[in-house]
Amino acid sequence: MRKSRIGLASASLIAVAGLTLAGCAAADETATDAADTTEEAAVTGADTYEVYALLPQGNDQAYGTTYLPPMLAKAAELGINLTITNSEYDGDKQASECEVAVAAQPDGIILWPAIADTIRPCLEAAQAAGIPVWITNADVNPEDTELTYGYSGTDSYGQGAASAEIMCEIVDGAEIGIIQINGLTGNSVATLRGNGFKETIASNCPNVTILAEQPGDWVPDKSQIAASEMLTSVGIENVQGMYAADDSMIKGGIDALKARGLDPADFFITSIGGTFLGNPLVVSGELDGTIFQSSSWDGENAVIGMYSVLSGEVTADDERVALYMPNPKVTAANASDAEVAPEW
Amino acid sequence: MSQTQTIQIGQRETTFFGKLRLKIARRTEGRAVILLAVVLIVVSLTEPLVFTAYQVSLGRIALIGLVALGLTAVILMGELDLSVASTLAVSGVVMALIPDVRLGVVVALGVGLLIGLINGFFVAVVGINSFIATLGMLFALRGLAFILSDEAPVRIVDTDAGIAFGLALIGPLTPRVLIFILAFVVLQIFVSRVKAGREFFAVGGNRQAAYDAGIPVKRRIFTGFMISGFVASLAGVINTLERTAADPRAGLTVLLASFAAAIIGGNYLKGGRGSIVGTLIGATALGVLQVAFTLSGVQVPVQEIFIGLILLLAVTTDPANLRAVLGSIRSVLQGRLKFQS
Amino acid sequence: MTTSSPFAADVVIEARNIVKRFGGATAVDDVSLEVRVGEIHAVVGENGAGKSTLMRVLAGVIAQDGGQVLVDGVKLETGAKNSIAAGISLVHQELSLVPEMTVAENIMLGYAPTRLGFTKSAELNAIAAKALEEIGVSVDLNERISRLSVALRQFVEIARAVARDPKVLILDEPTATLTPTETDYLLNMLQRLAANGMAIIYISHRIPEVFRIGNKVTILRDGKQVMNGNIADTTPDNVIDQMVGRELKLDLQSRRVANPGEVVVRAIGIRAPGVNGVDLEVREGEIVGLGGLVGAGRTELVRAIIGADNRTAGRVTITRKGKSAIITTFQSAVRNGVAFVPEERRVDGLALAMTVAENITLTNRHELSRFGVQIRGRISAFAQDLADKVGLRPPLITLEAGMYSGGNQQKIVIAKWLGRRPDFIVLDEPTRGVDVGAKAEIHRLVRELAEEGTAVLMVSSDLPELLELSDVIHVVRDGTIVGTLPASEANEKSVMSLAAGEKMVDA
Amino acid sequence: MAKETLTEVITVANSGEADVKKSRSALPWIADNGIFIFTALLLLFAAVFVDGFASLANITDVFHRAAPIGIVAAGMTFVVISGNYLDLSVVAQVATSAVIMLAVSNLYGVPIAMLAALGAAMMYALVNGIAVGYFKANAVIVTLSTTYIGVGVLRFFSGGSIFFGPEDGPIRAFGASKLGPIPYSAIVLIIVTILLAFVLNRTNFGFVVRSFGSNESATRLGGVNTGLVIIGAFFVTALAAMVAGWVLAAFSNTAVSSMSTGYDFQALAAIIVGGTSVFGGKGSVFRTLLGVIFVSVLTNVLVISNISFGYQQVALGVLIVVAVTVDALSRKVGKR
Repeated sequence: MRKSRIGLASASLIAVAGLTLAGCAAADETATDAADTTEEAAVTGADTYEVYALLPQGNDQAYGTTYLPPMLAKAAELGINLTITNSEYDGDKQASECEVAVAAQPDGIILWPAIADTIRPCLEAAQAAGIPVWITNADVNPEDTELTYGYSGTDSYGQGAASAEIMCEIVDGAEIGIIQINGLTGNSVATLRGNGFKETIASNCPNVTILAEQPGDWVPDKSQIAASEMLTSVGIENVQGMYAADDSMIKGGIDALKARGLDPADFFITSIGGTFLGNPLVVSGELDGTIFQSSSWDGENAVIGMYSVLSGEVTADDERVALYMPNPKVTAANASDAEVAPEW
Repeated sequence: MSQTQTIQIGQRETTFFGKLRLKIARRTEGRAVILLAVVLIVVSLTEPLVFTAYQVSLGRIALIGLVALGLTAVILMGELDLSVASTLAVSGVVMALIPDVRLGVVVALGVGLLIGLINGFFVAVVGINSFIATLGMLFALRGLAFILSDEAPVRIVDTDAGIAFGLALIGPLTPRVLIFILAFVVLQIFVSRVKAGREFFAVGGNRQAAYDAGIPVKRRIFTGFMISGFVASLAGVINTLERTAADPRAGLTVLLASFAAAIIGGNYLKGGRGSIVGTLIGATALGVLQVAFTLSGVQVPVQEIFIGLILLLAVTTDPANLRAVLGSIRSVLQGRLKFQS
Repeated sequence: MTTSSPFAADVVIEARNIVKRFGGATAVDDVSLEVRVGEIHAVVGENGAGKSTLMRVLAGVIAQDGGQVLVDGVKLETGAKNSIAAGISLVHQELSLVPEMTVAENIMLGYAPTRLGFTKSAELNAIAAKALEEIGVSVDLNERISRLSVALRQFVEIARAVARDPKVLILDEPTATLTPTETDYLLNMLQRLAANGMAIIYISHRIPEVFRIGNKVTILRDGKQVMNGNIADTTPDNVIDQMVGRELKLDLQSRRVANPGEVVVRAIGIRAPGVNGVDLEVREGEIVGLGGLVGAGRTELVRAIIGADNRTAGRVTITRKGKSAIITTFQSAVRNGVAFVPEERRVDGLALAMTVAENITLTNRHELSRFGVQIRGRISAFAQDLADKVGLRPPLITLEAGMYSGGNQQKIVIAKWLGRRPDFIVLDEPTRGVDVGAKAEIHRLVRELAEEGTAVLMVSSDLPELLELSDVIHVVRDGTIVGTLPASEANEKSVMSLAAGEKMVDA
Repeated sequence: MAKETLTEVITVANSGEADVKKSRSALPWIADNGIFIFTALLLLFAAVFVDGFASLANITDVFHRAAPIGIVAAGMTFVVISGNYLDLSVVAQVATSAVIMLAVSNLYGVPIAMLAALGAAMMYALVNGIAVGYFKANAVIVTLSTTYIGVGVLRFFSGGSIFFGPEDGPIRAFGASKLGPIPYSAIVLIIVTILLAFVLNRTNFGFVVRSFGSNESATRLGGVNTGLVIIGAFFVTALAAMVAGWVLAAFSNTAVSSMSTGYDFQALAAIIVGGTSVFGGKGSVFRTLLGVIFVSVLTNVLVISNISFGYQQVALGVLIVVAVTVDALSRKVGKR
């Protein structure tokens, strides 16, 4: 009796849940896009290049979700058949995927290192097998560059530095204390951005002191708590500024200020991203500046770079190509301009 | 008169097939074998490369399987070790921090043994449920890995040694694969031929009986945890060498994967039932599947759904469970149908 | 009746003034006994009289708080290894075998012969085979215990004890799970072993067995030694009186006259693992007894009837107050007024860690709640009432069930069902491992139930009990009913001959 | 009477297995009441020695930390007490609920979103419950596999994209509102705790859950449909996870598939620190609340003392081990 009732109720609710997920999909076309384009690429059989793209993230994270579609589109356009893997930032998993890719003997490998330090063996294996490797998004360590044909993407360290530059600029010599919200502990991008910011602050404007730093794990809620607690620990009166390694975290940080009845506009706040979360904050003046990072530029140029190698434009003996993504500083001045309009 | 009287226990099989049937009936890896067969057939049709590039597949199997082997030793005794992934990370970091590679390896493996010792102490001596004790270690050791590594990957000093380590040693087999095979053989012999190993089944199957029979249960538990700790650190060392760097976040996907392998391999979490062979088969099935996924570039979410379904299938189709469910369904129907007719 | 020891030899094992306490409670209080070569020393006493504790001390499993144990005049140190070394083997009350290990490995558990740590399987099998041969049991050495029937595992257990070729063999209730034939077989075996020079300490509730094979007897009561002497110098009645410490009227009063009413339970074509097509009826106010050997499928049968275990075929209907319902799952059985006192009290009967009140609440929760919310006041009154009714000693419903002795635990199990005023109650070995006093009270309760019109179905391996209580006895063999005896025709001989099949009657 | 009781207890003691609760050691008492004392001591210590801990703003932060985990843990207590270790799939459940809440409410409004989340929770409860309750499969592995499946499905549909609600929406309003220093999320936590405590201690369902955890077979042979009990336990957990997801979504007004990482073991840690036994049968929802408060305060203290993440993890690990060690030792002392 009770059993059947539960069964009935659940049956009716499963339908609703189905509808929900449909809702999610609708709210976020990109995921499905990605799937479609993969198939397209797959069917354009004949004279296409076979390329493996070894990425540490995909549709499981915000950036990857907007990185993939342009990449796939460009690949289809250039007649490149992409096989994409996602190691979820597990170095061992990516290394193993690299072995698989090398064994598959593709025309080329696009590599986004999960952990730069652990990638050399993969590069050597690829070189030994005569497979050209193009690095995307996050570059390998200097000593490993000679094993790769080129790089396109951001300079995570540079982004941190740029964000620091904005900070120094707006602070303009005043003696202030700030708090720093980092990405997921141990994550290489998090580390690079963090160091880039810290060291630039130290060199360019020693008048700014970083009073405390805690991880916000890339998500707003954890960042808000961490920020609020740092305010407590260093004493709110000593804090005039805040830096977060990405927009969704700075959103949390700003909410932490609001929650204490403080006006973010009175604080010096910078971050990195230029996302649909960050830019509105810049426009509204709560966020003083962020560093725009174009996921679509990133995705497209990975393929373009690879293509330049496949088509023979770039050869092994050429100087290593490095396409650095323009990282425009987004401030109240240009936040609403078209070219830095939020795309992810 | 009683002397002449004898009582017959259990069935006697004389024919060859009878004996064979009995042997099979006594094994626990049935479902794992079936799964493996299915996976192999499907993969051979869709991604034959998995087999042509078998050394790669072997590498992946070794990656998943090594930790799982150690874990099995603990599971056989009805205990759990959640700390293996963190152990892997810590020992990796420790090794990378030590300039001299040889010394590093030794110390790292020592760390693994020490962790096993600590787990064993809490479980056997203090008497904490291993699930909880190792849960604590899971957090503590992960934290330790971050502290030691200053929250960033640590490169080993002698990277060339690392690179060399990653290359094939005998034929197409890399040291990782060879070590994995070695570990399998040693553990298999240990639990099937060595007295102490056999007694793992007693500790897991009927602990009171083991005590009463004078089996040093505590020592066995220590042994088990030290095996899993050692093997986990071994995996940490291998990864660190092959990657030329140690990541404090390493092994995030290892814990779940190795559990999956052990379970699919027919190991019974309450202990006393299972086998190292089963774990090997489970790991092989998972490894081949993952390589196939990678080759065909299936989205990670889809892969996760696949693995999840297989795992769910594996636990729900435990013969005993299945018989119970089918039985109860049938008995319910039985009553009703007969009643109406 | 008793045979005095063939050897006039020395003491093998001697206990001097053994004292053992648990917490503040004294379990064994100044007990001394000695056993000589070739002697069978019986230890009897009510449940919780301290027998098992004393045995654990003698076997060196637990340390005594006072006194000492001497083996061949040498003090025995605690520890399983030591006692094995000293030549003592203990056959436990609970089966202590490892399910997934082979028969041979179980027999040699803990001291398999090794070379450099590796098991020498050939030698291991040889020793195991010899032990099995010695007790006259034939079995595939490589069979997994998990694939053997429960009743027969006991023999592997004994084979293990014998395989250690001990000086002293201690058996704790070895016949509890055995059939009369098997028991008889075991007793012969023990006498044989004794004759070959083994000193045997034998614990049992079954006085006749004691008198059949024992040379000496020790009687314990509340941990104290109330008698230690030659069997020859005493009588069964005397022993029982000493055990309970009071003149106990053994339930030999004439059986109640039964006047069964309508059929309450009708089971047709019941099939299940170990049950091959059984039809059965139980009437209102009738006590139906199921006789037979252990492993004959009685437990399987009753569990299949009430849906406690799955049945592969068959239909069971229960008719109460004109309305009949069909029993499929155990829940449906309980909903239709069925009560079940299972064989494995500690496993299936009680949540030992929960209080008496909670255990009673379990079966009566619907009556003790409104809209699924429990009514605390009503619960305690309800539980206390039942505890008193079944004569729980002490009647403390806030005590954990696990704190009580076997007999009292069984009373709690019965109490939790009495609360439902069942129309049909199934009792599986209701007095196994229960002391004589509690046994009498349980019998009283069963009778009362029948008087009140409850249909009773009882499985019992205790023949006197079966004969005394049942209005009709079905004898089960190989999963089928091989004969039905009305009370008038039922007696030990008739039941046994049916149960064992002709060829074994002489055994 | 008293004397008779004693003799009875003695005879009980003789039967060996019975353990007589007689001991002069303080340990058992500490094990039973430790969490109360230690929580009190920790609060006292923090209030006195840690600057800013006592500030209202910080108390709010502690509540913010405690709320989502606490709600999950309160629900998961049912699974733990039923003797099934834990429900790993809460990670997937919380994220699913949060994403559905924002994604769907943006399209169809909050009520539909709530229904949809409820539907998802229902499915988790059914799959976990049927597999564990009727197939008798091990809960750890079952919920591990449903985590794989759940996270997979969620990511497949939502990708990693961050969903967020309108700044002036009701969800935002709820997330930002406070009663004095107490955020609404914490009030939800308290309500959930009281509600579930009542269910566990006073209702038949709660009773059979405890009984099942204490002795499965005896409970089944008491006429209980144990399969339903397990489904029920997982359903309570799923509902709690769902509510936690809402609270989490409302707190930051954003939802992303990765936001509940680590909730599984963090919740279990809180339950254990609270003193609920993983062997099943014994425990309470209030203990879990205390455990959550203890862990949250500890983490908060470490953060505002600017202790790095690594040390925070070590502290949590050590805390778990210490908590169970005290419990285990006390049980040993009790035995003697």
